[in-house]
Amino acid sequence: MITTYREAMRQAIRDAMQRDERVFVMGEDVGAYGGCYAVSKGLMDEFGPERIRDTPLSESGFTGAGIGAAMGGMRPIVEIMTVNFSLLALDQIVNNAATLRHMSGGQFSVPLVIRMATGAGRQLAAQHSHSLEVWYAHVPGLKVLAPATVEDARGMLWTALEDPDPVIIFEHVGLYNDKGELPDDAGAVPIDRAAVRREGSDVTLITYGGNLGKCRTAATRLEAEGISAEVIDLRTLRPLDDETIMDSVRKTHRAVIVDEGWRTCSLASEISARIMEQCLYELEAPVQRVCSLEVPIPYPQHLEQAAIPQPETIVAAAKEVLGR
Amino acid sequence: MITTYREAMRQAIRDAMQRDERVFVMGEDVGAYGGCYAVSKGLMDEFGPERIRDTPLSESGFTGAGIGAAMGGMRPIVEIMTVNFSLLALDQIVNNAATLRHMSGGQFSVPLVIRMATGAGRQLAAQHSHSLEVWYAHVPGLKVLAPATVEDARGMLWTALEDPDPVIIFEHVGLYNDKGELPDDAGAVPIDRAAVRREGSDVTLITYGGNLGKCRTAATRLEAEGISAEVIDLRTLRPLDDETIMDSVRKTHRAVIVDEGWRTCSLASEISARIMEQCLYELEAPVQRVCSLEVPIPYPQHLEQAAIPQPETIVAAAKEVLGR
Amino acid sequence: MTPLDRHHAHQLLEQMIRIRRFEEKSAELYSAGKIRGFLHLYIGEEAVSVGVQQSIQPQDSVLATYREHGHALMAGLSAGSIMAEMYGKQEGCSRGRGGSMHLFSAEHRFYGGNAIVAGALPMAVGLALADKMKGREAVTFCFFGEGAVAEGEFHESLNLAALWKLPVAFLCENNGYAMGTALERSESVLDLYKKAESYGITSVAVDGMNVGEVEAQTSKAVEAIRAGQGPRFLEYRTYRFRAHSMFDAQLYRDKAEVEEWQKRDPITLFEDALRRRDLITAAEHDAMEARVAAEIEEAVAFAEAGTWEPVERILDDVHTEAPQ
Amino acid sequence: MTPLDRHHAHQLLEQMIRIRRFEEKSAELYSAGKIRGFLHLYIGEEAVSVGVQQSIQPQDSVLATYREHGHALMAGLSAGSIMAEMYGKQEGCSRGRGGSMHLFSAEHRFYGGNAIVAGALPMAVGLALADKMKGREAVTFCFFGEGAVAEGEFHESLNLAALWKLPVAFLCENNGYAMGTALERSESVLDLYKKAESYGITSVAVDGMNVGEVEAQTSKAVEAIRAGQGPRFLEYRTYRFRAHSMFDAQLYRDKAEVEEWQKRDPITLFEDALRRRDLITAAEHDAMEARVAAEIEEAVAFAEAGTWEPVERILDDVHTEAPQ
Ligand SMILES: Cc1ncc(C[n+]2csc(CCOP(=O)(O)OP(=O)(O)O)c2C)c(N)n1
Ligand SMILES: Cc1ncc(C[n+]2csc(CCOP(=O)(O)OP(=O)(O)O)c2C)c(N)n1
Ligand SMILES: [Mg+2]
Ligand SMILES: [Mg+2]
Repeated sequence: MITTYREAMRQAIRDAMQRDERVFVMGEDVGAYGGCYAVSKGLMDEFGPERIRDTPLSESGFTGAGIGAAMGGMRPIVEIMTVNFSLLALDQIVNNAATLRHMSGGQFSVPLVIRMATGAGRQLAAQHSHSLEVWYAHVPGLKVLAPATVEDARGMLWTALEDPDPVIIFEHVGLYNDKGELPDDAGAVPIDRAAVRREGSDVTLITYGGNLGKCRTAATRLEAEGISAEVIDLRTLRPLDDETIMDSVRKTHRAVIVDEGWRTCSLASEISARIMEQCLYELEAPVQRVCSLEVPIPYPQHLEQAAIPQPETIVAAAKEVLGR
Repeated sequence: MITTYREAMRQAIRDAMQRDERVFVMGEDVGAYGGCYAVSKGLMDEFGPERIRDTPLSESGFTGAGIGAAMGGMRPIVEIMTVNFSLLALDQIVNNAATLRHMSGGQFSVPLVIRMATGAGRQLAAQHSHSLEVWYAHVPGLKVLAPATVEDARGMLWTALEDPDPVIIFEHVGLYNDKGELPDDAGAVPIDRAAVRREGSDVTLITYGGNLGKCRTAATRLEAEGISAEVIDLRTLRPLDDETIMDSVRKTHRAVIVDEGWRTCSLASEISARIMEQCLYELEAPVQRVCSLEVPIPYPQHLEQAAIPQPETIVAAAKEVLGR
Repeated sequence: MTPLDRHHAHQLLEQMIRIRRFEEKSAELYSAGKIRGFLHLYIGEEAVSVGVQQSIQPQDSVLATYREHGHALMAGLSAGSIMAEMYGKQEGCSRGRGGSMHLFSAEHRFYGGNAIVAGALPMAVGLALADKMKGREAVTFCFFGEGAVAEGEFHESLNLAALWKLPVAFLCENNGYAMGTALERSESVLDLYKKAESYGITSVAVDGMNVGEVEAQTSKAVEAIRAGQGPRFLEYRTYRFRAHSMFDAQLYRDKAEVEEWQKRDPITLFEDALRRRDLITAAEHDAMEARVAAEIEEAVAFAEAGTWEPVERILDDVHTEAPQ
Repeated sequence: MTPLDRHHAHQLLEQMIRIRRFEEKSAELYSAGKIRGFLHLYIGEEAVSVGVQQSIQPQDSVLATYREHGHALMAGLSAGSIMAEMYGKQEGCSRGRGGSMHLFSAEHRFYGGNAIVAGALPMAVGLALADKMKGREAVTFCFFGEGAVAEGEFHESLNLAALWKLPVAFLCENNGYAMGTALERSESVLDLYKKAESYGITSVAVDGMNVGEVEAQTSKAVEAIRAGQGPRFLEYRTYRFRAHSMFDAQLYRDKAEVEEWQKRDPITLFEDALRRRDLITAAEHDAMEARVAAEIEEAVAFAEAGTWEPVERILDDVHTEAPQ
């Protein structure tokens, strides 16, 4: 069945709600409005306003309420419209959700799933285009997922809901209309492994979320120039699957990391550091990072596109590591 | 004159207040209480409650008020007691302070200084021991300072206040009682260069803030074993002074980065990535990172100390990069 | 009414028509792909910004939300500079970098255009604090939607402003909905003035469809602020006739409700009142529309003729000096 | 008073003495270096937690702040497990990881011990939401200081609880100071109940030095909550006799003020009342003190005999399963 990323995500939520009555969705405009990116459209009619629960504009309040509800035996899916607004909820996520289990000596778990849209590319300007996955990936106690495909959109939520600990799911705004094939019996997917989305032998392109498509495009273009690129989709940003990354680098000896976050102190930096630590002697060239320019994302299309990774810049970086 | 880090910081504030009547201090308990780490003790009596302005518990509110006051022509020094509570103010810092100049096409500047305590080591447990400098260092539009010496405590604030853009100053809680020599005419210091705190030839230890002392101790111990360690104090975490770092690495060919932040996606990762990008062919061994364990910082002393960098772990990492 | 009143009434009407036509044109240009990103129309709410504007003096500051075309026009920004901004051209009021949600003008003390709900309130407090500390006789006008009342930043700001008796006019544009969430579904108490009163802030609810009423009540409140009585809170009861943004299917409200409110269209209401009292002739009205049409035509031409900021300048203004 | 009442009165008195003596001992042990980190004493405020406890049933949840020894003792945690926690021993109620600020007990539904001012309120809302959704008849008791009222999270939480008619008792311990900031210097309106009322939450101010009054008023409010009438807000007017924490020179208040309040010491007040009415004999009182002393001695012995969590287990409980 061909479906969109948005529909796959909606189906995943519907599924979870049917399977487990402890599951409910809570966030701004998830109900009557249908979700700011229309993910939960129709679900309030189906499940009622108690389980598809619209909240006031209070990111800290309802995220914290999600933590409490999780501790109280529910399985909340909190939707923070976008990562931009999650800045208002960070205290709850970092100081409560991420710490409670350890700091209580293992007595309390927080089986909470938080979904949020992320990324640039829709000309929403400086306050609405952040990619702050790296901040979350820094925090012990959290798991961080970035489904990049229809299948992962469909399956990761299931696995996340079965996790006894807090899981953050990032959905890139550029993905919702993406289409893909989904088996009729699509279900949970593992969240502990990165995926090799394309095999190749000359260079490894490492990415996640909304930039997978750009890496695929870049790989196709590279192929036309006789360069065989392997494409790795990290899928899970915390914990990182070092094995899949290093296996590939040991094969290609060259890597380019593509990350829409600002370059300095990015997730790309972490992966670069790990590759050096684990594969220094296998590297034929410095690992390259293709990230966003260090600028609040500007509104006009030509500047926004110049600020974020592009197939061209990925191709150029790949050629550079290949000395071409 | 021998003085403490705390007194140097207080003198820096007093100085700024005397020099420029637009300067004022605003934050929780900066006045009547004297500052949670006693930095501003006595200043309310000297300058009055308008200019040493106690605020209610409203991190977002008074940080945003600092932004507004800065745009309105004042030179506020906002004190957020500790980085732990700055999570509540991140929306204002990231979405307003850091973006306003660019997004307004250069029309508005935000000449705001935000000071906050950071770090672990005082057995304050999981919610009071964060080291989140790396989050701030990720954000374009901010400058991030970490004075590690009495001289920098005295001088960086001055330079920061002359900066037309927002500057964040991190003061490690372990430093306030540190003593050091300060010239009587101590004044502004540059904030665009890292400092070589100790020269050496075998390995470069790169650190900042509260971990400079541990690196110095480690260097002394290494010396006793015949290893000559160079110690670099980053001083400014954003923008990073690549030149000083790379000059040292080109000399020693080996580096260890010491950072109290959690390891994954740390400032250490960024520096490691940069060294690889700029000095790969000069490296004799993978760059090592000595960071905090990935755990909410535990309360008991033995566990807390085990969680954060120590002279022993630094020494061990240095030996490892030297193959000893 | 005296001749002066007649003139004044014509001005009020013309300004409302100006905003209305400007936005109708904007919607058209959005559909044509000339304007991108988010576009939030103010249609139906014009009486508020026009009525409030009558109290604003040159030394005053104004802050608004992403739904701020009307406020920007009223503050004195030219229609051309706003239109060019929405085109993303460098002749725009924010050099094209902000788009519809981030209009700025230092010249007009118009501090934006903020896309974070309640995000401007703390800044408004700070601007007023600066005015007070500098002894300037100025008022800060801060517009926000009723959705902001649920956010913590709203409360922190009101408390600070009241505690410090700052000259802020808190201007709540209550259009009944925050995106798709009706006020009844997001606040436990619908009398928003009660929130203000819990801070000791005198407040008043105003018919936001009646421009005369808006002008009168605002003027009274602002006089009190100018007299040093501290902040005031005004709730304007209004309605947006259009979708929240251009991506909104409006599933959350009935057409009938919209139609009911449209009977109280602020422009028609005021026009009818003037007609009934013979304060306007058909010719005068036609002349108005013609002037407005000419201005908008010119604005569009200006935007069309505008130029793109060169990509090489993308990093300008991240800092006041070029980034190091 | 009936014999039952007499028994009950004795219980109230003994519990207050228990908390008092426990904390006096804690202060001593802090000076002796046995307890580290922050220690916030509740001395002077015992009537609140003892009085409130009379309304708490086994199915109810309790959340508190860093000043929570009394609440934890009342919730049923043993003095030994709390003392061991403050020693940092693994026999402590949080396995030693939390210390004084982070007491937890799943068995007693005691959800901590939160060191972020207002940080527990959103969680309390969520716990109550879970109870409501699951159809459990339980009340969530959430204690916090008056300082929390200025934080945005307080407001977001009250609104959510009121909007959704959740069974939460918001229990504000108004001791007049947030660290060194007197309420008058941090709130524009000192009648905190007005905040609650602006959410439609019925509230009452209670003499927090009078345990009988605390019990009676709380019981009335909690009955209403149990009857499904939604949240209630109680403000207990009390005073802390000791410093904010062990690092506080108390520059912000006069000794005379402290002495004035000490005349209303809740323990002395209640004891005197019982004596006057011949409800307690000197022998009974001595027996109480003896029982309490024995319990505390045992608690200290338990803590002393406790063991350190092995360093190798430091990463346990970051996740429910071992981190990958
Ligand atoms: C902190 C934050 N959360 C969520 C959003 C997404 N959002 C944009 S506008 C809006 C509704 C705001 O409603 P209201 O304040 O009533 O203003 P109106 O749009 O009605 O003028 C929401 C939820 C946001 N911009 N900021
Ligand atoms: C969000 C946050 N800001 C600041 C602090 C530092 N701090 C700890 S306790 C405290 C005062 C709180 O006062 P109150 O709420 O009245 O409680 P009390 O200590 O009087 O019991 C402050 C400012 C904190 N823990 N959390
Ligand atoms: Mg609205
Ligand atoms: Mg208090």
